[in-house]
Amino acid sequence: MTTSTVAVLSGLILLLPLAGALLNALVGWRLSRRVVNAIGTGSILAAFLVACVMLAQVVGAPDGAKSASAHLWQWLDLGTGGLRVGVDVTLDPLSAVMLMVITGVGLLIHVYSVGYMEHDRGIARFFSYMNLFIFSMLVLVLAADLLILIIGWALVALSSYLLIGFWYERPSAVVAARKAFITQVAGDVALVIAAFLIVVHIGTLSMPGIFAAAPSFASGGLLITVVCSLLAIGAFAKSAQFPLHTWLPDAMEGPTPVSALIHAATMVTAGVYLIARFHPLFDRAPVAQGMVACVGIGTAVMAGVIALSQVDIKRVIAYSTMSQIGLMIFAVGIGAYSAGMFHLATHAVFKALLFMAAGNVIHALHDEQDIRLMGGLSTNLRRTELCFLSGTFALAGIPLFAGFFSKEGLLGFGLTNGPGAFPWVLYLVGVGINVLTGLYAFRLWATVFRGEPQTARVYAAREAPRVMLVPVAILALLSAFLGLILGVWSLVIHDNFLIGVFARFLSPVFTTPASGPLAVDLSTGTAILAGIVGTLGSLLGAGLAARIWLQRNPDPSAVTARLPRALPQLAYNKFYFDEIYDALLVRPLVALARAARRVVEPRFMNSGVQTVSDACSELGAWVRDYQTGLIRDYASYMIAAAGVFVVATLVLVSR
Amino acid sequence: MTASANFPYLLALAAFLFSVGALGVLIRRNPIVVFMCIELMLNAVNIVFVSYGRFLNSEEGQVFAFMVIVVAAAEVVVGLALITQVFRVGRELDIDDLDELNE
Amino acid sequence: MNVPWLTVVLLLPLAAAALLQVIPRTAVTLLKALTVTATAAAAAIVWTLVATMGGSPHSAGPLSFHYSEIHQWIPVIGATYHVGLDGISAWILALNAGVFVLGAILVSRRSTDRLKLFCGLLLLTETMTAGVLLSVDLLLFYLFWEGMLIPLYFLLANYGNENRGRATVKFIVYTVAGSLLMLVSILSLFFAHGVASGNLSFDLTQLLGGGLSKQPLVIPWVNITTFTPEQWAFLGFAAAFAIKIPLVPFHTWLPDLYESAPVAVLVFFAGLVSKLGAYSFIRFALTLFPDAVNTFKWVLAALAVVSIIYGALMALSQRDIKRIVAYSSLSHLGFIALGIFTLNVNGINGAVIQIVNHGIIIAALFIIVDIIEQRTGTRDRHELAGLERRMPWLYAFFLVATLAGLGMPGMNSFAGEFSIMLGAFQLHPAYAVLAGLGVVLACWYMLRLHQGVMHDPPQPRTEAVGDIRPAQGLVLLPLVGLMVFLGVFPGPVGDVTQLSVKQTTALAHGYASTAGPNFSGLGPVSPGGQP
Amino acid sequence: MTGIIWVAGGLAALSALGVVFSPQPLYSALSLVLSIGALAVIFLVLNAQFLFVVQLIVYAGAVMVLFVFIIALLSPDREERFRVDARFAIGVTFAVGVTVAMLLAARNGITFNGNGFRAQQIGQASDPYHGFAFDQSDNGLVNTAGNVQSVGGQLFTTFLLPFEITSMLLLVSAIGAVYLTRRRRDPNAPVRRERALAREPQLEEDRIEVEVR
Repeated sequence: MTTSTVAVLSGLILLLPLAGALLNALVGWRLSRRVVNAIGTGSILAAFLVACVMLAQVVGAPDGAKSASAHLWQWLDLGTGGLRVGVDVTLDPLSAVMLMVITGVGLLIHVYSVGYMEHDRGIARFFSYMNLFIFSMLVLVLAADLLILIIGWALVALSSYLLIGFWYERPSAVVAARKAFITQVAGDVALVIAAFLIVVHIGTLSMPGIFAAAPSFASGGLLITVVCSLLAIGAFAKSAQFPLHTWLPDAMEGPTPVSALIHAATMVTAGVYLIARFHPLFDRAPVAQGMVACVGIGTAVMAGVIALSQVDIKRVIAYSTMSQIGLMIFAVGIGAYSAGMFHLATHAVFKALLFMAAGNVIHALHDEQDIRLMGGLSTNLRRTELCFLSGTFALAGIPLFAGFFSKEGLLGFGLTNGPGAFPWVLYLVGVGINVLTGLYAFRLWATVFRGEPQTARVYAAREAPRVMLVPVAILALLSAFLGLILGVWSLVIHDNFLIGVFARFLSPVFTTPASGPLAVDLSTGTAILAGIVGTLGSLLGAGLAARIWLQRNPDPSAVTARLPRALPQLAYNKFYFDEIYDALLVRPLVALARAARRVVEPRFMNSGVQTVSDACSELGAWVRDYQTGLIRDYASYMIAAAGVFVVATLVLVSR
Repeated sequence: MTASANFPYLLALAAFLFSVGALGVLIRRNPIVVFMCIELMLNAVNIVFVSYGRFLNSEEGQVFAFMVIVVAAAEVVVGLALITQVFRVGRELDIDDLDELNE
Repeated sequence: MNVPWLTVVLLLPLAAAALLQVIPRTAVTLLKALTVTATAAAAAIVWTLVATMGGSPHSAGPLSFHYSEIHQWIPVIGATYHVGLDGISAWILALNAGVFVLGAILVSRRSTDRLKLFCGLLLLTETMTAGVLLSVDLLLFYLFWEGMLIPLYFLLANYGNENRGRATVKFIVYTVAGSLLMLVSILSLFFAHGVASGNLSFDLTQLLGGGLSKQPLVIPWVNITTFTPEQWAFLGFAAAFAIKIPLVPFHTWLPDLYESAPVAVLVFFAGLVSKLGAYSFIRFALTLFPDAVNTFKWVLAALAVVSIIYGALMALSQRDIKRIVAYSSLSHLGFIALGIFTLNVNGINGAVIQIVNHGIIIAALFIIVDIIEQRTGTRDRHELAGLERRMPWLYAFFLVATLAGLGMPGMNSFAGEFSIMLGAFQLHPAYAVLAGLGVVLACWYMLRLHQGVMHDPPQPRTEAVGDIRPAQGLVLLPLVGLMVFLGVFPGPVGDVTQLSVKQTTALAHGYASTAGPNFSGLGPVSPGGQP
Repeated sequence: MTGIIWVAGGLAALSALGVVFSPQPLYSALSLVLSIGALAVIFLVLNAQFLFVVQLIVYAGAVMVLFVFIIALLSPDREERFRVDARFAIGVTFAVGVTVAMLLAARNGITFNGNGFRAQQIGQASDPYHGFAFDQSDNGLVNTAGNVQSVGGQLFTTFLLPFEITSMLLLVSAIGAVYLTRRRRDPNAPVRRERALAREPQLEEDRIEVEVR
């Protein structure tokens, strides 16, 4: 794997989606729908093939040379003492995994979109934005310079903004898009400031340079803690973690393929990627790591609770995404980078699956999203239900589905290597999350597909066309068997059954000895116990859900009645975060801006000038009184002045 | 007492004539008299020129005084012409009535 | 052949303006063609000069230039015709040439009364602004600096909406007040140098050593210690430049003027003239008064940060889309000023880069706002909505301009703002953090502007408008293209500026070496991170 | 010599007061004639024969005749007594102050050393006029500086240009006086611009005729 190979392949994989985006943006409006579709999906297909080649390159590379960088061009060079940034790309196992996730899932979603957006007039625009997103995401994961990473980081926010607001005549979509973008820009600023700290401290933004110089940070010192906290804030904004999570549910205003691609599979997991990528820094900042882990698991719990209470099908999945990303963030927070990345990959598969299956449902019901108005869809949407079920099983962590491997893997690592004195506390919370996940995952399935149809439209629902079913089916197969295949493979090579192959593949990146879930071995009793308990938790949740919602006439209120009255209320209103932010941030700023316009500008800013001009007018009015127009008056002024002058001269002369 | 001893007194005389002329400009209302007072002031200046020329042993003082006389003559010609015109329009010969400058 | 290109650049528009006078006012096409040709020719020369300059400055000395010309002008007082082009002025001069071409094209697309007068004044303004950018002699600089106001006054007072009179007078009075203070400073510098060295000169390169006392002035009898003469002189310069940039609280001329001015004037007024204050700060104030600059940098940087946030807040509270853009300009100029007062390589380079970038962005934004106003007849944000469906091409251009305006990474302004904020961070992290708040606010108001105009269901006024004409698209296309291009390849700008910025930074620290910048954190780094 | 100066000076001063304070313009004019004549005498004493003549011819001869002629022509009224107001106060203060100050200065001595005035410290002035450069002028240089030939020489060599300009000035003022005092054909006619407008078509026709020819 040579530098030039990396340069060529990276250039190719970046240019393909970009070319697709530009082509569709500039001439898409003149092309037929078929051509537009071909450009949109074809560019991603090509990118996927290139990604496969790149994966093959990484796999084929000898041990110890699994990572290579290439310098494309110099972005900015301000000379000695100044900023130097090169447009560098890097290819290593970590970016290869991300490439496969992005282009693979992205390709399926693009194909799916052909069907889903069939009747939309803005198809060229849609594919242009989608390709732009793939391009941005690839920039993000390929970047070998923090600044280039930030550019990709912001570009994905941009494409997310564009796609959330895709239906631009819908005011709620417009507002949601802006909210998402501004929140992420706040995260960008945190990232930028982290970059400043890094560049001031070690003089470079090049990521290999940063990682090489990481030991120059005092371990656990204030500086590294601040840097990592800022990086984490950037990650939280992108990954919709508390307290910057409120944009994600609103982002469901976008078309469903967008939710599947951006707000489930790829972009929102970029935060996980960021922390994993910067693990050499995080490893030296235990406080920041602990913070990340706590925020991750806290968000997971919170989002799980909210997911239980929502009634919009996409919002339920959105909150489940938030919850699952919370788990990944937790994982990378405790140093289980491989486990986090593995969950990222499996989650990308099954969550995209869930979204697309939900998209099928929405499509069949003509844009109905309220699950209270569904029910009994399994008769008409048999295949969709099967696929959905595969995703639900994976999400809930039912054994041998993909999610089981990744989730139990990271929870087991948390038990043995978790931070602080009581890692088992976090583990128990994790088991609780498993219960919650089982509950909301099966609740969704049960309310949508089982029970009595709630509206007449359900009877008229028709199964989605093949172009929408095939990608869903592929993902369903993946989510059913991906984990199993890798697990069997792991057993063959005598490694950890849960994530052995995956962790081994990533081990060149996460070289730090303590990390790497290789340390978790199923042969130890604790880990076995952990896996069993965790699985039992998932099953418990699933069982409870079945118990509650699989009755002929499910009555969830019977359950909620037993809870404290405030809890369902709080959960349904998403813990009032939107309202709190509105009151604490938005309103004061708007009031401040209004005060600036109404008070500060006229009273203070203009008053200075006004005072001067008024004084000049006053002076003029005063002088005007002496301008009588009488020559003798003028002469008397002149003579008086001359007299003063004479006297002054004489006084000075006589001194 | 030589002539040179009178020099400061000549300056004092010039100052007196000048200031009395200025006083006249200020207090007289008849423009013709005001013109005379101005002539008085010009003459005062001429004294200064001439006496300095005399005591610095130079002709330039006289030359300047000559110029002053010529200018004064020109000024009187134009000024008196103006006065006759003002009078012809039917105005009082009162300088305080001429306040068109006070717009 | 040794052509005095800088003089050619200065004289070409002037000659064209003179030539215009012999063309009858009815020959509209000829007038327009001549104006466009002259500005385009000047632009071609400037761009060629800039593109081929590269490398280190030719002349020696602490402040050296790539191209320079020097001739006697008024020998009695040592005033010279000394013009020079270095890395700092190069790209700004290129911007200058560009925005005037744009202005010439825009006016030729608009049926204006008194076109001949307009074209003549436009060309005259170009000579003056180019003179400001090229002057090395302080007296020459002052001449151009003030001379610039004459054509600008007639342009602003004769063309534009009904509020223009008041706004123009405000601007002129404000600017002249500042300039007079600067004149006093120039003269005090001139005399102090004359006394100290025995020869009279207004030449910047001669005056670098200073000569103004660094002892605090004490007011007699009351014994109050005030600033040193050097500091007073610096404040005189600072007043002129701060008004021109403008910094809060000297900004009140800006929104009114931008609101009333016609777009053909705005492209070069907002695009370039307001940046001359920033440029002159770098060229003159930083090099002539290193001690004073180091004393006042905290205050000035704080003012710059206040400008950033205040401008953003004001933009947030406006309904008139043109005023939003005007206040956004105030906010962004705050960024440029912040970069200057960091006094380090990153900040000043960022400021120069950002001057160029912002000139491009603001010109595009004003053109777009003007198109919207023409099409819909209103500038009220509340009456505008849903233009995206009607004007997809304008939407695309506006989108790129908006993103560039809010400092989107990948767009041109990011390179500048990142460098500026890095410089500010090196000065003090608080400045960078507050500037970051400005970025978030910028994102808010720019997106709200763009979305409000483009998205949501159409309003009555926006129901039946058509998309931009191809000619308008051709005007916007190079601007938008540059925004993207300079975002992806900011390197060329940085390569040219950084050598000269190094000189200026060294001069700005020349007399305060103990308080010099901490370069230790930014050691040389091998390009292209190797694993 | 000194005596002549004092007598003439006193006469000039007194008649100057007469100019200012006589209620009748004609008396003022006559006082001015007297004053001018006294000054002419002083000029003569100061060795300025040329100016003496010019003073008499131009002032007493021409200017004062003009004054008297105008007074006779216009026969202005006797002026009422002037008011004692701010202007009067300023004028009197100025006159008294300047005169007294100059007299005191003259009494205590002013030196002129070629660079400017320097008043001697009062009391230290044992020889208040020491250092006057013009003492030597009493010793034979009188005839070289100030006589008619030398003044004429100066006027036509060094000061030729100012002299010519002065002559132009006189010419211009003469023309100006003629223009100003010229009698309008119709004093009740509207202002001149309208008349000019009314005449314009004629001019136009004239021009056409010229072209036809």
